[in-house]
Amino acid sequence: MIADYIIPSLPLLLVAGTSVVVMLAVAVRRNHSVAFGLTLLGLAASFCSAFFVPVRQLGILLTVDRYGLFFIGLIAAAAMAVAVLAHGYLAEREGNKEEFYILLLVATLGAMVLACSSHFVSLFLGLEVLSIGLYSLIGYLRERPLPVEAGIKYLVLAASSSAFLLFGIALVYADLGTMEFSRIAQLAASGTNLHYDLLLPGVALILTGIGFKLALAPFHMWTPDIYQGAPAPVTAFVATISKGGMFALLLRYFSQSRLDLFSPVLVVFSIIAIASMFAGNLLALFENNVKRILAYSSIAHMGYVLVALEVGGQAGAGAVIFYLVAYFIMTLGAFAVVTVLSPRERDADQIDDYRGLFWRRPWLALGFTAMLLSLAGIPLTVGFFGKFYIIAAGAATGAWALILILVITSTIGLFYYLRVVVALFQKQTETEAAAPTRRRTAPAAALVLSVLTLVLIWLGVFPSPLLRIIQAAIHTLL
Amino acid sequence: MNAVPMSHGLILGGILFAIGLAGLLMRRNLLLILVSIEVMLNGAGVAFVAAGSRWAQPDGQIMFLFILAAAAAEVSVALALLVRYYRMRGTLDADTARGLGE
Amino acid sequence: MLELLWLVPAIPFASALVLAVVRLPRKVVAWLAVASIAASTIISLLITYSFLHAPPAGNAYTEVLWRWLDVSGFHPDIALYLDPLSLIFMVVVAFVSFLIHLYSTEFMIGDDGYSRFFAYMNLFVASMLTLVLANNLLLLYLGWEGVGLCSYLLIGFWYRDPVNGLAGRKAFIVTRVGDTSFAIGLFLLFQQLGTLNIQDLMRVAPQSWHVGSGVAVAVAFLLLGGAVGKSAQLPLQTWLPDAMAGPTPVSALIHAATMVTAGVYLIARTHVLYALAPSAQFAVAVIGAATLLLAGFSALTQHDLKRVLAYSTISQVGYMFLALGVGAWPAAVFHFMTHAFFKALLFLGAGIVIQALHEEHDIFRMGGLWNRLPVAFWTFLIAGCSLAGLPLITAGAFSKDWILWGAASAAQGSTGLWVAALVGVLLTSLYTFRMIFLVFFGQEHTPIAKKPGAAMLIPCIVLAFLSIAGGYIRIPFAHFLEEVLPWTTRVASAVPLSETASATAAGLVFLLGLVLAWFFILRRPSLSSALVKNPAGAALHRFWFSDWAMDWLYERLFVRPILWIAQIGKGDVIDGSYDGLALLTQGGWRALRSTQSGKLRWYAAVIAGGTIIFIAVVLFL
Amino acid sequence: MILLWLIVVLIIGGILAWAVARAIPLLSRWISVVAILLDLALALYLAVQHLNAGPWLAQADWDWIPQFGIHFHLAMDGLSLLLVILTLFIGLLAVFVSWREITTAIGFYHFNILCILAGILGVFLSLDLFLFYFSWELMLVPMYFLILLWGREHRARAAIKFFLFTQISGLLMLIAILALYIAHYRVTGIYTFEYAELLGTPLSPLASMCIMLGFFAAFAVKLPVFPFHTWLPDACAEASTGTNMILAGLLATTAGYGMIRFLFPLFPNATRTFAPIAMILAVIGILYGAFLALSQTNLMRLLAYASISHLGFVLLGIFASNALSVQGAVMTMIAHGISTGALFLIAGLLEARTGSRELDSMSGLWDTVPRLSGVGLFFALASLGLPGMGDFIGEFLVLLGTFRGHLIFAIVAACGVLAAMFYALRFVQRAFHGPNLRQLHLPDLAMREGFVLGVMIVALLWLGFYPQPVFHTFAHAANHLPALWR
Repeated sequence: MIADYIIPSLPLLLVAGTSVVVMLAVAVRRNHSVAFGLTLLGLAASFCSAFFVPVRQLGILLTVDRYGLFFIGLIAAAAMAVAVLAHGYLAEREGNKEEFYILLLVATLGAMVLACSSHFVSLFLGLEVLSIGLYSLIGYLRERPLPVEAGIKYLVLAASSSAFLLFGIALVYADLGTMEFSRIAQLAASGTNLHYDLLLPGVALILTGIGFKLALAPFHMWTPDIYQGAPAPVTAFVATISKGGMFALLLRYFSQSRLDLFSPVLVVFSIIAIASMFAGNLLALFENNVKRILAYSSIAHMGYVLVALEVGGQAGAGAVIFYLVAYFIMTLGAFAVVTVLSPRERDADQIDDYRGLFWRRPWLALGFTAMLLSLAGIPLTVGFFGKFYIIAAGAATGAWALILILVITSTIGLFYYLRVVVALFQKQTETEAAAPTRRRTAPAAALVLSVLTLVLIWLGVFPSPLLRIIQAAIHTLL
Repeated sequence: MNAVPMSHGLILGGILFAIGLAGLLMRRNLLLILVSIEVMLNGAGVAFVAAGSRWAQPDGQIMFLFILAAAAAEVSVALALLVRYYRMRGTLDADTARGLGE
Repeated sequence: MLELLWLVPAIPFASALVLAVVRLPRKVVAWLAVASIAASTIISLLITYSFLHAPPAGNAYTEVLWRWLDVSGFHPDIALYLDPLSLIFMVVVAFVSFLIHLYSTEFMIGDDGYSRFFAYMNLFVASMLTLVLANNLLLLYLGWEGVGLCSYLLIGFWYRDPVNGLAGRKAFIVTRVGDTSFAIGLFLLFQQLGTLNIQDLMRVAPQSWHVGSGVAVAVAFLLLGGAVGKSAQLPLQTWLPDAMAGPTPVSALIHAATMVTAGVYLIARTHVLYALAPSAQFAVAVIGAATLLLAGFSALTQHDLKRVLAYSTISQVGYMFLALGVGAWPAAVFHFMTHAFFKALLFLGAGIVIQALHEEHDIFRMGGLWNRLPVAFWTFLIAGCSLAGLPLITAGAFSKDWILWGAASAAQGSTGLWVAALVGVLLTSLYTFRMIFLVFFGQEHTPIAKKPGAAMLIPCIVLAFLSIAGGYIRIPFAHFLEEVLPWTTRVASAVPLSETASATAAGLVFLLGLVLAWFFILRRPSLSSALVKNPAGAALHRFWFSDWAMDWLYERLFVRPILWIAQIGKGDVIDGSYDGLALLTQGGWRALRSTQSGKLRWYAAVIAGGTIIFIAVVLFL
Repeated sequence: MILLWLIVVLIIGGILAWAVARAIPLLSRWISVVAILLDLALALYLAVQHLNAGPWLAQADWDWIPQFGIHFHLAMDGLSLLLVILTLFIGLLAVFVSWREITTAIGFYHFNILCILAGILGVFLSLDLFLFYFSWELMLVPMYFLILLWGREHRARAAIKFFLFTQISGLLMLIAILALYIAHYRVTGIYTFEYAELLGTPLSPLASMCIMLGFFAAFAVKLPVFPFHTWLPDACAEASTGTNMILAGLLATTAGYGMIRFLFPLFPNATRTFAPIAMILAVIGILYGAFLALSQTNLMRLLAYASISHLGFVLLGIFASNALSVQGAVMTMIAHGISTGALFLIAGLLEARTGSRELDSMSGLWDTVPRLSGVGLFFALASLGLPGMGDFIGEFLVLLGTFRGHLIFAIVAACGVLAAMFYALRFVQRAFHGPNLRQLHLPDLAMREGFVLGVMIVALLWLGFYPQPVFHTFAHAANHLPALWR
């Protein structure tokens, strides 16, 4: 029992348990640092356990394999970064701080469940745990109008999209009689008893639910508003962990249910990918709100990953995972800068907040530049190799049209990253005094940012070790 | 004991879902929007029950219970947010929620 | 002795380098500049002596300095080639240059660009010597461009006045038009014959091509293009009159004695090609004849002393072309030599006059100078007579008679060309004496400001001596050149007149010109002004004065369209298409941005709409 | 191993220069100089040591990303050696030029300069196509910063334009590289980016043409070739002097090198089919650049268009692809690097003195800065192709070679040489000649400036009068090309 179930699910249990512990700790005595410390500890334990736990199928709902553990580790690490950022961020803000960490842990747990899920039920449960945690996180600064509005918007849209998802699952279930990913592939392959007019609309509805979480066009409309409204660390969470968990699930679902065998579904994927790449990159072009720019850019990035997903096979899956890692690093880094720069009363989301940053806080500006260049896919950064991997995977299967569109749109995208970089490097004399007054970066946040930057460059130059891990993870997936 | 055919159940679920969706798109009051979402979720739930009965498995009904639980949790958070929202804006009109975006 | 040949161009080049880089006092500058040319001259005279005394094998001497490049079959050397033809050019160039340098030391003494002036001048001499001594066409081209460059620099020497700079630019560009043709000719030669070594070319060409073959004609015409540009022949002659904007010694050296004859040298050097292309050779003759007449008419109408001389130069080089064209090769070279003497002298004299009269260039404001500037007057008169061809005495008469005789009797000669040349003699005589009478006789219009010193007068006297004595060496000269440039004779039809008759006719025409000039200028000046005043005369006058309106034509045909195109293209039209792309993406942004309205229900509607579309796609695809 | 050091020294130097800049700005400059000189010494050591050691003077090969068959494979032959030396030479000058001009963020400036040089060296030395692409893109970011941080008024627009142009073309090359990689895998079952392995990969004519065009796009933008050139004038008009020297003088050589090293050997048939179009573009570029240079009033912009015109000869020579024209093209690249670098330097010196890049604000400078004017005249003459200087040798050989097979192109291009007269002389006339209208009294060339320019003059004359050692050095690489088409 213990060996079969408890140990393999340790990473999940640790996070869940930590949330309970933090709750109890809050009940005993409110202390921001204690709550933060416990959270960090729990996440670190979960992260470390991901290296040791044995690989096992937990019932039919969860599959703890190398693939799942890889994502659990990634999510845990990202959650730690978010927690660190939130610590400094919340310390300056009004209201109770401790519950934030409970919600953070719960939402993280949801994402981890998604990463291990191999069944629609666990998909739904993970999704709901993640979402409900997120609603509260987004609206956490409840005295401020924007976060609350963002919370409501996200809630309404997420809830309705999960209704779509559920209805889709119901249709698939009605057609096949199973909600297990791998069984779906077997049944679909056997071809008996199939009503494609139930199965395929079902898949389409499921894609709505998934596409919403991943902010893929045309389900992307919420992204800029929520990114803008949510507190910066939460935005980082939405951008990375929530999407990462969901993409981990999508990849597993896609490859275990062999969605690539359904050509109409592939067409839908292509449309979504192309629409996302165009919409994301075009929308960001002349945007002046940095958080919205990052929102739009995340739409585009999910489009790129979708290209890799659709390409499929060993190379495609590897590209998806690598790109997600890259995306985690650079997005977290970018939001770390936003968090660090945010003054008490609002988030530093206007491009004007960044003007001349290089001349005031050069290291911060250079870190941000590295993140932006990585998002743009410039060599020496992990973002470059991620893009390279995707294009290589696309080339291997001859998906020329898709990668050509990827190249064109990412060049359009370059423009807005460079706009931000231009602002960062504008001469001091030209910038107004409107910029936030000089502050010191909190050491913890500085550490996060520098670690992220170093990893960004290290993986950009020597991606081999990561590639090795990823290949091992894929091995269990396919 | 040839029960209701599955297709009837699915159609009922679909109709509920559509009604909920229509409410979501047409209602301006946030509270009623939430109600509409509940209707959509229930539509999905009905579809699950119908599908479960086709395969004579409990899975459909279990799923329905999960949906109920999740919907309840969602609604509780939603109501909390709505209260905050109403205090700040003095209205629950969805179309006034445009502090973000434009 | 011959192995010192490399020093002949090297010394002026080194001196130019020193003058350009090091800042030296005026005395040292003058000394260095003159001494370097003097050294070149002395070495070239010693080489001449050695060459005459102990001719090298094959009557030619090649000195390879180093291999310039060696690129897959193309391996020109930096190498010098000395044979009678290049020897004559070398000696004349070096010697005349030396005299003009000497003259300049005094003429330019007041100028603040003294050192720069001599650096350019030395560089010019070095380039010219490289040109005439080059053993391959690429090196020749180097010298060729080098003299073009120096010409540009020296015409625009007084850079503060933009007009001078424009004149220099015009000269450089117009000659470079010809050079482009020359360069294409080189490409064609190399493509066909696989070498640019002149002697190899001259040996291989007759074996590869038959007389009149298309390639030979093409090559000959392309090289002719270069020659026409550099020698200011039709249709590229327009730069030379403007080139008079430079200091007078420059005009003497470059635009009279040496550089403009580079085209003559080129054609003489490659005469084998022209022998293979009779049509091209005939074109040379026609161009020469036409140029000598047109320029003669223009010279008649000019007011500026130096412009008269400039047109006269064009006209005289036209004679040389005529000689080349008819196959009277040695006559062309001989006329080059005598022309170098007397035309240099004319310019030096003009320089004395102009400087004496406060930079006055208008011949109608001069007059009565013959007893004020006696040495200048007498030397100028000798040179003028030589130019106009005073029979039996002056060098010019000998060379011109020879050309006339060639026009009638040489291989390509014809009566028509002979008549043209004879008319040319009349024109030459007319404008020469019009000029002399206006400048030195009649009333004194402007007082004299400055008298020339010894450094300016000695070169004049030496050149005056040569302008007379040079003519008497015609026979040994012809003999010396015979092997390289043999005289050709007409075989097809009998020559209608004898050499003596031709010379006599020229003499009479010369006299006629002299008398007419005397009559119109000194005796009845009113008559000439009346001639200019009547409408037809005035139109003709204006037409000739503006060099047959060719400048006007080129301005409209080439200069303005080019500037116009450049101006409208300034903004780079291609860039506009990229701006269009940018606008397109901006439009896309605007359209998409408007969807992000912040309205919750609209967002939900889009999600629903997207889902419905995808359901439709999966169902109906 | 030395090859790796060549790159590493620059990067370490860059980091050091950056690190010390805040404390001692001057030290930062000297560190850059020393790093480049050290590199130069290494390169010369290689040259002396191995010059006759066969096609490759030195090689170094490590596994980099084995999962993709990516190697860190560096190699140097005569052609790379020459271009490396040129790069370091121009780089050194760029550092010298910035001595007075760059006063803000000195450390970051030198870091960027040295990084660009490292990237360019990487391009010249890599024999692995991934590494090549990596280095190719690596030149981009520092250049972007150089334009952005130390540029003039409209620098942001120019910098972004530069980045977008080069980035999209670079990505097209990446796709092409990957397509080739996959095609090779399909035939052999081996994943590799190794140059020697990819040579002779069998491709269908269509695939070969598409892949070749991908490569060509990157090279065409960077050279730049006619319709893709518009970033260069904009960038040059805004960037600082040192940047311009690298921009116009060096980036072009990477493109030319790429064509010689990769485009032709990898796609002999496709390049042959494509050659007429490329040559048409080249000839248009020659004339177009010259014409636009004629009407520019901004000196840097003028030089940029002039440079486009000259680089047309490089393209023409390479695509005419016979021994003469290719060697001419390489010579043109080298000579152009020096002469255009010098012209930009002079323009920079003029700007420093007159405070403007506009030709209209200069006139009659010969009166007050005769030496500077004289040097300016010299390089203007080099630019218009006067014999006796490197540019002439290069362009003459290009034309001589082109004439063999493509008479019309050669003739039209020869007219381009003529067109160079117009803008070169206009520059001299407007800047140096004429009356000194503004009564300027400016300092003439300083010792350091004079020395730098003097070295460049000597180099150019050496190339003009005794280029044989240079030809000898890269003969092997260049002679290789025409053989491919047989």
